[in-house]
Amino acid sequence: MQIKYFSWVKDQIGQESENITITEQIITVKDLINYLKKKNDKYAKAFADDSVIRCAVNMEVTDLNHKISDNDEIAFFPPMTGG
Amino acid sequence: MQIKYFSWVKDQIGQESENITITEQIITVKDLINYLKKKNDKYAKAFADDSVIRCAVNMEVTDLNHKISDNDEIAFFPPMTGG
Amino acid sequence: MIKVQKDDFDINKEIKKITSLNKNIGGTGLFIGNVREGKNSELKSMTLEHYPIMTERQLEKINNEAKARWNLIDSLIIHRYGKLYPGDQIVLVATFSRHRTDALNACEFLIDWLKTKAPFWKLEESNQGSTWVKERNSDLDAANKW
Amino acid sequence: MIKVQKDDFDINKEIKKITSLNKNIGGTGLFIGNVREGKNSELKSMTLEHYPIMTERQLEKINNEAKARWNLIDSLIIHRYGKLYPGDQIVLVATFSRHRTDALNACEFLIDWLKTKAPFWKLEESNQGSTWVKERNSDLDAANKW
Repeated sequence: MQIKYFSWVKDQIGQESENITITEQIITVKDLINYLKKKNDKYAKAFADDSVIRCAVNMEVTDLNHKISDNDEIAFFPPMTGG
Repeated sequence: MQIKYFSWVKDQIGQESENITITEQIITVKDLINYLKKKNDKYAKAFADDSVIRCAVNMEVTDLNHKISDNDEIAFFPPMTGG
Repeated sequence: MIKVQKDDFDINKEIKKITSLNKNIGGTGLFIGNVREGKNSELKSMTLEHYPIMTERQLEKINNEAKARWNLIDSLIIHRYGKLYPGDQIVLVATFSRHRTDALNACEFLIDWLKTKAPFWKLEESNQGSTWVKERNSDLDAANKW
Repeated sequence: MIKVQKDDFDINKEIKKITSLNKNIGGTGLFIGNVREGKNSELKSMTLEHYPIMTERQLEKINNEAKARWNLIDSLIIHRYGKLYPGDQIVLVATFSRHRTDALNACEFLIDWLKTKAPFWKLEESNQGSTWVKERNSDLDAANKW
């Protein structure tokens, strides 16, 4: 599973992207977040408040209940500030 | 009294501007129109329908009841189409 | 600033002249009007007549009204007169503000008011002859909404 | 057309490329966003991060939405990324239509949606350090009004 991070989510986690192989069962984006939060303090801090995290699955903005699979590209970022 | 004409009002009257000295009593723009209409057919035709005539006195848009005097510059034209 | 001129204008240069002077301009709203060719390419040219001096005064008034209603850092109206051809630029309205809402609203207001309050008259020239462009009710409605 | 690029752009050239191709464009609506220096000239630079490929796709979607809602002959979005300085151009939105109402409404819609739906994040750099720009409620409201 390819994961990308942007803006302060990237800063806090300390990397732009990573490839992870997941052993436990992950169905939704929310499950992935919970899985990541257990990895270490950086993740725990970055994902401490779900409400400020936005997510895209295969470059489509989705909510945290979206179902994901191993081939998906998941991205986490704060609200977008374009324009 | 300096009078200017624009657009089709100018075309119908056949000149851009004229200086007229008025002998009879003229108080408002409307009086001036009535005076001009008596001059000849061109004027009569140009001013046949008041409702399509707009007017400026000293470069300020006014209505036909506006009072005018000998030193004023009066302009007659159809509705403006700027932009 | 108000410019009533025969010559064409370079949008980029006109905008840069103003934005380069003030680094707190966050949003610029712009409208550019061009001469349309018409459905069957019937329009050959368009002659814009205007009322010199009154034109500048009216544009200044309209511009001041925009400045009174919105927070603008600057604004610019360029309006051409004379003989123009399909595709030619007729008018530029530009509004400069810290934030986009003021810029965009003021820009729309300016072009709406220009349509019915700036002393220009358009003569359309085609193979069928010449016709003065008539006032449009939709333009009156647009001007009255402000 | 969508362009996501590091380089600056020339407003005049970009507009002319489109208006020169279609002589039935009567009105062009434009919005240009610039980097603001801030109240006390505190901003030194701003770095725009984005999500490559997704950015282009999102802008394309937003652009298609505008084309579906208004009668546009064409439209153009240029969005820069990378390190920018006070006064620099960030974004250009241009909408081309027969009549001004479609152009102006579509232009406002596009910039409103870009603000909250285009995957860009802005890092403001000042003497006090770097801060990621926060989402503004007024931008959310503006996007939701359409």
